[in-house]
Amino acid sequence: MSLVNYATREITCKIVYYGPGRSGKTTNLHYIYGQVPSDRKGQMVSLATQTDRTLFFDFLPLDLGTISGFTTRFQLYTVPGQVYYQATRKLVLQGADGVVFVADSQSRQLAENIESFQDLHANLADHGVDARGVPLVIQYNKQDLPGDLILPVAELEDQLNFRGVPSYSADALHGPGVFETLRGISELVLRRLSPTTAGGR
Amino acid sequence: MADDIRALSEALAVDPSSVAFVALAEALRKRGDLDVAARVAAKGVERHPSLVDGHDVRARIALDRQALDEAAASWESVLRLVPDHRDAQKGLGFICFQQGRFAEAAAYLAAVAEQDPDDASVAAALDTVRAAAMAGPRSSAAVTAPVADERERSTTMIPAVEEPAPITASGVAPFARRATWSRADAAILFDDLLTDVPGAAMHLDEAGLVLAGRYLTEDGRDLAAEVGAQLSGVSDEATRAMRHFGFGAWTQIVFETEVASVAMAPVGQGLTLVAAARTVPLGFLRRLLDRAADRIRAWVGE
Amino acid sequence: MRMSVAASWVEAPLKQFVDDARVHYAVLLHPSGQVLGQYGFARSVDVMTACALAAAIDASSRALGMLVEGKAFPSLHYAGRERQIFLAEVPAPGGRLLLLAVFDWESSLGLLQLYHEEFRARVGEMAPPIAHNAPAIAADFEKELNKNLAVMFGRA
Amino acid sequence: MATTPFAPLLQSIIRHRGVTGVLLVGEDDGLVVDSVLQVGVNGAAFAALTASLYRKARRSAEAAGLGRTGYFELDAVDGRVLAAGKNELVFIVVAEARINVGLLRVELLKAVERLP
Repeated sequence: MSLVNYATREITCKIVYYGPGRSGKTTNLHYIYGQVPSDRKGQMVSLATQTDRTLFFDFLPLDLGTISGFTTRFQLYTVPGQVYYQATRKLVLQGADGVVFVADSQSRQLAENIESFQDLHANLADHGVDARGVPLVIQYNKQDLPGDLILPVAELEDQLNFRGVPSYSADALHGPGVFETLRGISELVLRRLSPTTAGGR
Repeated sequence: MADDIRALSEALAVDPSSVAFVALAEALRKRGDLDVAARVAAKGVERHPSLVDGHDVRARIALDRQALDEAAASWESVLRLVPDHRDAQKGLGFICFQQGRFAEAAAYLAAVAEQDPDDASVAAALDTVRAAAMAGPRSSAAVTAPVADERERSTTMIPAVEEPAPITASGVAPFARRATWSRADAAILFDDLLTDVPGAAMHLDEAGLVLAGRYLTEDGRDLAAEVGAQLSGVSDEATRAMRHFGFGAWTQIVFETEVASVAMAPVGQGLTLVAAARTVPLGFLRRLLDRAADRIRAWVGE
Repeated sequence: MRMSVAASWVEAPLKQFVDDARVHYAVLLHPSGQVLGQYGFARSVDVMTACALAAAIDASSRALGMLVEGKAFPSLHYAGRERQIFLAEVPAPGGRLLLLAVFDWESSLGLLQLYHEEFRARVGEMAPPIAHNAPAIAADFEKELNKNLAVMFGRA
Repeated sequence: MATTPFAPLLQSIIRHRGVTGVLLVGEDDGLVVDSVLQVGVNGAAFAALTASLYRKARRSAEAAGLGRTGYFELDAVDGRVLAAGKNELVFIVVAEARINVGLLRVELLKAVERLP
């Protein structure tokens, strides 16, 4: 549910980074946090365990500036990837305007990717949301790892992207693909508020 | 007023050498932002040392902050620039009176009266000062010259908890009961009600600023502004509570502390407040509050 | 007053609550963490953080309440050394909302509870049944989006 | 009805003519510890608001150098509220306007003295 304030011309959108444990969701937010000037961001909040795994969520508020005369703000969340944090994932997903699915490109993580992707759809359904109507992009992270450890993007596309949503290969630790992913989901989320597509989904 | 202040602030920001600081400081003073007003005025006077209005507004702000010496210094600056400046002479007359320097007070006020013999308020103030001069020095003079005789101390002394001391009543009223009061009587408006009571009385405006009366400590300091600011908050709380109590408007609050009993009542747009030593019966304190309320109504012309 | 609202109907009840309860901060939010109105915060990004955390507290305490008591806790109170936090549910025609308030000794838990009740009633009267998101963004917004993202990422 | 060890204290006050409620309240949180109220008296509101008033008066008086506040009274057109505190508790009496304030004040201060 994007919040649109017509009086003050402000828009606030919630974007959730979803994916299996250790796929790089928090790393995406850390990279963004590191790149964005301080006047455009709030404090990054991480509710993490002692081993640096996300316990509840990471949260990063961003001030995107003015778009079509609206002051536009994004709230970026991550969910904990580990299977046993299912309830928390569901809670964080509540009210999301867009989802970035961060897949781990390593071959041995394929099953976890598929399971997490299914989990995403199930949780959206539990919130009464048709997954096909939610802006979604997929990021194939860790594409910088040696070729023998990862699956090629084409194969990952076959396995995960049956909806044909925008997808990006990335190395979230060093930055490539992070910006493009955020740009991609931003565009989809904001497009829903534009006159040509509003109510169309 | 907020818009005026914003506009003046912006004007001053654009041109810091502008004399808009006078109007801005005055607007802030009226709004009760005395610290900010004082800073604005001080900076302005620094830039414009020969601007009479700058010194004048600075003096009035200092007076509102109960900084009598600072106010006097500013008005003395005004008089150096314009020797017959009436407001400065009036102000200095008031301050001298407050500080027990009755002869000097009378001299300043006489100078004003000479310029404008038709100003009834100045004439009344001059009467008050002369009557006080004839009655002898008041306790407030003890600030600079300690009074040896305990009986000569003010009637309006409440001991602080830290330094408990016996409260004494003076038999000397600074002036007799009168039917009319002038602006110059503000500080001493309730003194004659307190001749037989070890206590203090004051009236606060709706912003919690002292409009009349005083609260003298044993050593002669007037804590009316501090005490008033603290206690006026109780009145705000009461107003909020009444919406839920279904008791109609509140008429009086009384509370007893270790050393004093305090009673307050809403009068007009402000709050009248009396405090007395615990030895004063509560019933008498309520009567005193009623009389003080009547006095303030007469003074503001309600 | 440092107040901002995302929906105009929020302003009057929130202002009344702040005036009555004398709190330092007050935020009305959706359980998803989206702010509907706030008083006290200077930066919008700080409001968003407070909302995210409040929504998390609400979500976890509801789950905890269901676990230990079979029902969700209607409100939560945390008393710190200087400041206290009050988080409570506000039913609205369009669904449940949350009120987060931060206060000190100038107010009290009793006062917060009292004025929360009044706030609930006012929100119940004033909130619209469903929030409608009408078209807002111009069709060709991509250029501005790209430019702003580029500025954010230092690529401008 | 009062249900705590404070019940006898509350009962000793409620029996006076014109008294419509007696409450024992936490001074800091304004929550009711125990109370005896006539029908229609909003105990939670009297508790929270009177505790707040009492606290404000106490703090203001201390800040003004007047020491600890013992007794507090608010008079209104149609009623009165009396309060006195001890050990972070405030004893509150809600009454009609026409009561014997002197007697109630003494009874209230006695009851407060008996608080633990």
